[in-house]
Formats: sequence, C-alpha cells, structure tokens
Amino acid sequence: MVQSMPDLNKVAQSIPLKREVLVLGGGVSGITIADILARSGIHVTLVEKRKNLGGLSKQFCLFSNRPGDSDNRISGKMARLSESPHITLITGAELVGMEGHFGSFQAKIRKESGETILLFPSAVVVATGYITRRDAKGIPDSGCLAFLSDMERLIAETGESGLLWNGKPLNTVTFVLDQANDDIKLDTSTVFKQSLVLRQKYNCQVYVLCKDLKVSFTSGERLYRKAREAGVLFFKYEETPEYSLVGDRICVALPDNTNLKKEEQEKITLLSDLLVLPEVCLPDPEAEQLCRILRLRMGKGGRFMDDNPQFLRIRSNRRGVFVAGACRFPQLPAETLKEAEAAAQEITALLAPGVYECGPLVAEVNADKCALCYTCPRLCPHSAIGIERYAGKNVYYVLGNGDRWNAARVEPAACYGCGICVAECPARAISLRGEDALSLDAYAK
Amino acid sequence: MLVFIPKIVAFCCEQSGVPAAEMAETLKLSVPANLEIVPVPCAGRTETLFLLKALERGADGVIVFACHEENCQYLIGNMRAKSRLLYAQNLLQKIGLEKERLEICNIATNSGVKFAETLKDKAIRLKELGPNPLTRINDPLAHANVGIKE
Amino acid sequence: MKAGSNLEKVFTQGHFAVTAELGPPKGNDTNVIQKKVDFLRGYVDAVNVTDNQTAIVRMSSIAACSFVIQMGMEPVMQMVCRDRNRIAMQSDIFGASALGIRNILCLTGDHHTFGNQVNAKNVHDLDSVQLIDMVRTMRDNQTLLGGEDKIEGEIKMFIGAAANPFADPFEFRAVRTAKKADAGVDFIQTQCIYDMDRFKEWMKMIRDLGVHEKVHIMAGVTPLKSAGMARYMAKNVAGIIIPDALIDRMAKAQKGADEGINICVEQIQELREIEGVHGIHLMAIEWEHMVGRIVEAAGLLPRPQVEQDSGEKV
Amino acid sequence: MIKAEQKPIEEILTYLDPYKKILLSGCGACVTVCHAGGEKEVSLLASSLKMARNLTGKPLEIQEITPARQCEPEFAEELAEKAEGVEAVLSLSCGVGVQTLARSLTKTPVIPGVNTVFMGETVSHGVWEERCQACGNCLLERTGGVCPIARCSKQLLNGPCGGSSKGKCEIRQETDCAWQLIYDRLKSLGQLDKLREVIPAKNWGTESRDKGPRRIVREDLKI
Repeated sequence: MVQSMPDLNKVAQSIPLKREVLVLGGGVSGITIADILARSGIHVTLVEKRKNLGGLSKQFCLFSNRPGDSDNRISGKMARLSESPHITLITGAELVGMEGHFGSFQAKIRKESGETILLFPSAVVVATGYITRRDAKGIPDSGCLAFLSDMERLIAETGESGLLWNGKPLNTVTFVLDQANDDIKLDTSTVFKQSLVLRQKYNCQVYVLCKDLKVSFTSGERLYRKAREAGVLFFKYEETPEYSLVGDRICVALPDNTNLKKEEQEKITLLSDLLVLPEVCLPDPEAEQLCRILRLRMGKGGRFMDDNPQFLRIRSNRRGVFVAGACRFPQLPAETLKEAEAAAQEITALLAPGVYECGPLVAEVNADKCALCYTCPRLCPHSAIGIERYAGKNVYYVLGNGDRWNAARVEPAACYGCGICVAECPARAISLRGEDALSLDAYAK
Repeated sequence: MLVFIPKIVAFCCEQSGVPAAEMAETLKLSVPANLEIVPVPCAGRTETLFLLKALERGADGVIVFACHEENCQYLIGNMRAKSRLLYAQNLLQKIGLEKERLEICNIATNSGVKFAETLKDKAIRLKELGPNPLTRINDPLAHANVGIKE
Repeated sequence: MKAGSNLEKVFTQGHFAVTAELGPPKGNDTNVIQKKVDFLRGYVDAVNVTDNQTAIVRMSSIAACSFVIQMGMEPVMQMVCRDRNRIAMQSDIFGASALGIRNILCLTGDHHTFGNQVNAKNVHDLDSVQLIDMVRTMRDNQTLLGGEDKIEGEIKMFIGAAANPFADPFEFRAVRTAKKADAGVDFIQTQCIYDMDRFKEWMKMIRDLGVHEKVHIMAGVTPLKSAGMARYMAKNVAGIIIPDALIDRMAKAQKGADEGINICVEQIQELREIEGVHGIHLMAIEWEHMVGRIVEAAGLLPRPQVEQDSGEKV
Repeated sequence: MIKAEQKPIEEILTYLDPYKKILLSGCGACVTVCHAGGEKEVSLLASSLKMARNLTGKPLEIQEITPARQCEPEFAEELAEKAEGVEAVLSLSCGVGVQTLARSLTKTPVIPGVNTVFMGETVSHGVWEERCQACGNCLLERTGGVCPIARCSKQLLNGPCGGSSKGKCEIRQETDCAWQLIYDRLKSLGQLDKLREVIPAKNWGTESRDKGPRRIVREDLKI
C-alpha cells in the first residue's frame, strides 16, 4: 500500500505529451480544427452530440462567403475526416466526465447506446457551438414571415428563375435586424449579402430595418456601401416597429427618424411580400453542464468564459483546454474559420516538443500543513488544484517520516503561478516554487 | 530643514504594475523618492499580511497596482487583492491607523504616466496624513523617513 | 363530555360556535380585560385569551383567564411552547384547571424575535403537537407526560390547536392538522381566511383525511380595517394570503371600515356552508367593539344557551 | 465541523491589556478550515495586535505557533512547553482547545481569541451555516437528512409552523424553512408517509445543560 503512493515531494518538471486531442463538437470549428490537427499527424477524437456532422453550417454556409464555396469546403473537410487515419469520429455521444490535467486528461464519453469510452487526450477543444430559435413574437401569423436560414436556402435553391415564397412571387422583402439579437454580426453580414442578391439578381425591392448598424467585420463597410448603391433602403428604428397584415402582404410601421423633432415625426409604412428575421442565437443549454465537467468558467448569459479581454480568443482558464467558435460567441463563418485555425496551430505548437516544461513559478502544497479546507481548489482560476484521493478516499498514509493527511495538490502542468492560492491558504501551506522569496520575505514573516 | 518624505511600498502585478513602472522609467517620469517596488506575479499574490507588515515595519503607505477589473490575466487575482485590502483597511481602523494608508490602483501595462501620477498623488496625501504613527511613537527622533534636507 | 366547557357543549349539541380573541393588558390593569369582556359578552361562546402574542410581554394568559371567569365569561386559555418547558407547562395546567379554566389552545408561539424581548432564549421544549399530546395524557390518563405519576385531582380540558392553510408547504398543511388530531386535539382554529379558494381546497384535504369527523374546525376571520392594513398584512405577514381583488374592493370603498365588516360578514356566511366547518373564530385585533356588530349581521345571534352541568357555573 | 469567528480585535486587546509577552496559538483543524484561527489568521492577528499596542506605547511581544490541533492533551502539553516564559496564551482554537490547553497550563491564563459559533457546513466559500446542535439523539433518519433542531428557528419536530412561506422562514428572508426542505426531500425520496407519524416529546436529557457535560465511554477502548 505504502509503496504505491506517489512521492508528493518530488514534483515533475517536465510532463510528457501524447499527440492526442479531444475535440468536442462537429460543427464548422470542430471539423476545421480536427482537419488541421490530423493533417499534422496529431490523433483527434471528434465527439459530436448529434448523429451528423456539420452543425449550423448547413444553415449559413450555403452561399456565405463566396456563393457555393463554403459548403464545398466544409463538405471537403468532412470527407477528409472520415478517411483520415488520425481521426476517430464518435457521433451521437457526449462528454460526461473529465479528470486530470493538461497532458493527461481522462475523458469519459457516453454514446447514446449507453456505452462509455475512456479517452486520454493531452488537450481538449470545446467547439460546441450555439443554438438558434425561431421567435416570431408580436408578429401576425401568416405566410409572410421567414427567417434568415429560410432565405439562405431559398436563394441557394432558386436558379435563374424568379423567387417564389409559398408559390407567390417575391417582389418586396423587409429585413429587421437587432430585434432577435443584440450585437450578433453574423445577422448583419447575412442580411447584407442576401439583400444584395435579392436586389441584383432578382430585382426585389429590399428594406432593412436596424437600430445601430454594426459593420465592424471584414468587408462590412464595403458590403453596406454596395447594398446602398444597389438600392437597398435602410431605416433606423428605436422602438419595436408595428407589424400588421394588409391583404396577403405584411406591413411594418415605424416613426421617421430622419426628422429629429420627435413630435413632428411621421409614420413610415413599408408593405412587403415577406418579412425576414434573424433566428435568436442562444447559448447551448448544455453549456453549463459542460462547463462544470470541464471546470471552465461560465460567462454572462450561459456562454463559455468571462467577458475578459485576456480570454477573447481560444484561451480558456485551464491549460490544455481551448474554447473555439460560437460556443464562446457567435461569429461570422470567416472569423470562425480563422479562430479554428489559430486553435489548431496553438495546439500543434504546444504538442510538438513532446513534453511540456513547467513554468518557472509553480505553487506547491506542504501536505503537513494542509487542512483540507478546499479553499485552494475552489479558488484556483485554472482548476489546477485538487484534493488527492488515493484509492478513491481520504486516508492516512505513510510518507517520509511520519503520518500525514491526504492533502491538496497542485498539478504543475496546469498551474500558471499566479499565487492567488498562496495568499489565500488559511494554513499558509502553499508556496510558490521559483518565487524570488527574498523580496517578499520582508512582508511575509 | 527637516522634511517628511513618505515611505511607500508598492506591490506591483507583473502583468500591469511592473510594466507600467518600467514605462514610467523609460519615459523618465519622476516618482516619489522613498519608494519600494515589490513585484508580485499577480495582484492576487498579495497577502493581507503583506499589507499589514509593510505598515508594521515602518511604511507610511502601501499601494497595490493591479490590472483593471475584468481584465486579470488570472481572472480573479485583482478582485482577491481588492477584497483583502478592504479587509485590512477595516482592521487598521479598529486599531487606530488611517485606512487611507492602504490603497489599490487598477492600471494598464502602458500607463507609465498614471503610475507616476498615482504615486506622486499618494505621496502628497501621505504628507498631509503625516508619518506612520508607529514609527513616530517608537523612536520619534530617528524616524526613518525624516531627516532629508529639502 | 371531555371537559364540560360551554364551548364543548355548543359543539356537541350541534351548534355553530363563535369565539373571539382577547389580548391581556401590557401590565396589571384589569380594566382592560373588563372593557373587552363587556364588548364581547353575549356575542360569543368563549373568548380566547392570548399568551404573550407576537412575543410582546403581557399579563399571563392564565391570570387573565381567571379574571375573565370572574367577569362572567368562558375563556380559552392559549398556551405557547416558546416560553416554558414541560415542567412549567404542566404546573400551569394544574393551576389553570384549578382556577376553573376548561379550554386550552395549544400553540407553538410566535418567534421571540418579533416581540419586545429579542435577546430572550426561546424554549420550545415541546412543539404544539407534543403539547396537545401532553394535555390529552394529563386529561385522559390522569398522568404526567411520559410518567406513571398520578395527578392529584382531575384535569378537565377541551383541547384546541391552530392550523394555517395559507402557509407552506401547502400539501403538508392538512397532514399537520391530522397529526394534531392524532395527538388528541378536540377543535382547530384556523389562521384568518381571505383566500377562500385555498381554504376550501384545504378543507377538502381535511375531509379526505377524515379529520373533520374527529375535530371541530373553526374558521378564523379578521375584519379588514382599511386597504392599507390589507396591503400591509399581505406583504409583511408570513402565512397570510389576501387576494388582490379583496384589497381592490377595500381601496374602492368609501368607508373602508364598513366595507371590511361587510366582507367579514360575507365570509362568515360562505364559511358556514362548507362541510366540516363547525364555527368561526373572530380575531378582531384591537377592534373588540365590532364583534357584536359582525356576529349580529352574520345572523349568529342569539348565542345558544346550553344546559349547564349541575354545580358548574360558566 | 466546528465553525468559529474571530472576536473583535478591541475585545482581544482589552483581555491582553495586562500582558507584555504572549503566545498566540492557532489550531490547524476546524478553525483553519473556517478561516478563523489558522496560521494565516495567527500572523494577521499578531501583526495587528503588535501595531495596536505600539500605538498605545505599550509594545506586546508575540510568539506565534499553530499546532495541528489543540484539543488533545498531548498537543496541549507540547504547547504548554512553548508557553514557558510568556504571561498569557491567546488561543484561536475553539472553546474545546482553549480548555484543553488551560488544563495543561496551571499558572498561565489562556484567553480565547475566537467565538465558537456552531457546527456547520460551508454553504459557499466564505459562508457557513449551522447544521447540527449535537442533541445526542440523531433523528435525521425521520426527517430526510435535514435537522429541524439545528435548522428550524423553533426546533419544531412535527412540521412547519404558520410562518413558513414560499420555502422561507418568517424570521429571515434568506433562511430556508427547515420543514420545507424536509418536505421536499422526503417527497423526492418517496417517504412522505414519515411526516404523518407524531414524533413524541424529545428526550433533551441527552443535551448538556440538563446533565452536566455529556460523556462517551467505550469500555473496550479504555487503557
């Protein structure tokens, strides 16, 4: 019994890394990351909750960046995934538990059949995306309402002939932005592109209603100008417009904001054949559970990670766990792809040396003093501290010269050396190995 | 004549306070004379005890330079530092020391100017507050921070 | 007859009983008791004397009950578990019985932090269910709680308890009353009723459990004095529900007090129709002079004159 | 575990007024866990006390120590040796530790530095709540693992009083009604029938105030 206990005093300095990565989520991000990693010879297990890969790309990549092109790119990657010897695909499965740290995670995957699979990846990527909901609250029920994805499909499926909606030709289309979502650039970008096609290819009259137009994305300004030049009409609104039915057409009424005097504002009414709304973007309801399993920070509104500029991109609070794509925040397909590439590069670089050299500063627990109060595991922003439980329970065990309680232990590979735990420990049992003790000694004793 | 030059201990987060201090140096901005900079890997490394000990050992004021809120490299370090500082201020008041001697300042990497200004400001306020009564009481004549001619 | 009190007889002879509440003075001024008794005499079958209600120190319930008897009315002595342990309670019950008190209402008691002695140590040696059980043991077994000690004399007590259909968890409320019935309670007074639907639902649960056949349920009513009072109670008193419609009606009325009395009378008439309700308990807080008017308007006069046991004056 | 909180420093200063040299002893067990008397709190308190006394011109010499525990005689005896030469011991252990230490120190006063408040659990980091009153006669089996003696403000054993509203106790909005918790728990266990039984008057004789200090004796363990 005693012999099998690891020596807590001997802290490993370098951690061996297997070329093994777990990717959660088979949408655009997950597929792209898996594809890049596999091509650089890293073994990837891609776990997707649904039966099929592709995620929401089916809705939005039909003609997004270059018409017809993105879809092919995703299909191409999906085709490569199933052929690659470096990729294991598990669909209809989800992560139900994860232990361990960077370099030695133990992930438990459960398939729909109930079968569980244990994986031992060095790193994990969360790319679980988001969900959308069709919300038409306050809009009269009729055949005059569509969502962006409907329009995306309609355009993709309609050839050179005229556009038909419910068998009726479309001559006038109104888009309303900023009602379903706040600050989702994907909506704006899609509306620009769709309205350009509607205007130029099908000669529709197009109205776009918005609160504040967000054009801070690649080509945003250019697309807006093109749409204006093509004759798309933009209207600014503040309060929710009024919707009513006039015959088989839909009427949107809003005050004329071009007149700055509120009391003199006249009402603008726009009659159209079809009203097109963005779907509401929502965080995956399972994100919270996943955050708990992965010990990641949950941000505002149920998305992954805090609204902290230090963590805007693929970083998470844990070393070796990356958060990519829309599960952090829904973005344009182009940005999602770039981010996925960045994540893949980061992981490739991290795993390339085959070992991880621990940082110069690593927290260490003096097991003799540890009172098992759980302050440090609760506090550690990097989820780098656990209470070591040998044989699954807290036991007295013999180490060195005397009896010793089981204690908190900092995983060196996961520790960032911030020292928050050192300052907080009520037993003063934690120290920072590598800290220039001299400068702090004057204040610590 | 004898003047009082307050002794200030500044715990500087390596992510913000230290680069800001370096920036101040590069810009050749003047900082108070009697200043000790103590680098910490994160403001969250600053123990409550550090703040008390600095005063106990004769500092007239203590300042923690931390990252801006919601901008901590380690997510919660700056907030932990803040709540420890509030706790220490409360203790000081109970034992008869001015809580104003302790302070936290949120600063960005490139804020060399703010770093220097904050310290200058702190020195002025500490002058108004007077020397740390602990040093005054223990050895009024040999006050470490008095005696420099202006 | 378990105790032979007037209240017990009113019930056993099948009358619809009426009781009211009397708060003893915050001192030794017996005129306060006299005044309240004068307001109530002839209108109710018995009067509840509170035991340091809301933990405000008042004359002891037992002493005030004794004065009520002297003044010619029948008291229901309230006894709370907050201030006394089982020794003091049993000793007080001996005394009360000797003083001619024949009804006891066993209550947990309002929390002491609501009163004017917030630093007190509360006792709660027994809870209300255990108190009921203790009084029943004293009466039926003629022994002390859990002991073989025979009581010298006979304890005659008609045992009551409270029920609050408006507190939570609602599903447990009828069960708790059933527990009180199991412990040996004879009658139940409810918290004041404004939410009639919820009360009826509770009564249905009571009937489903068969409790209404074992105990006499008295529906509690409190006339609202004003819309302000209604709003205050609805917001601040835990375990009281006042529907918005009722508050609106009070607010719209020209004379709030009159409307409050009208509402109260309507409530009594509605409550009388509910199967299993055998009486009402009128809690007219510092409004004792209105009791007569309410009872009369509700058609509950005259109060029945029940046959008295020989030699026993009520 | 036992939960304690540090006494106000003003109060501690009053107790220490007559002394110039003290031993400040923490405890590595319960009071460390609840951040009231571990090594960190010992060092903080020592620094604060020294400053406070310096300010009044009456310096105080403090030796700091934090044994793994204080509530066993052996620990206390070890501590007592360290206390030689000091005028008083300020102990941040719970009331038990203070007494164990006092027994080993016949000539030196042992002063409590914390108020021992209750036996409880961590609700969230930095928040603790009472869970057990050590009544000596556990009835958690009947109440679905929620103790009405520790958690009901009236210690009711047969169900909630009329002040239970929307799951909360009328005494304080942030306090859960213990009986609502019991009800919910028994409901999810499918044991609601347990609520129907009348729990008879409790034998409080197992509680200390009635029979002096309670005592557990294991004959087989005695040496």
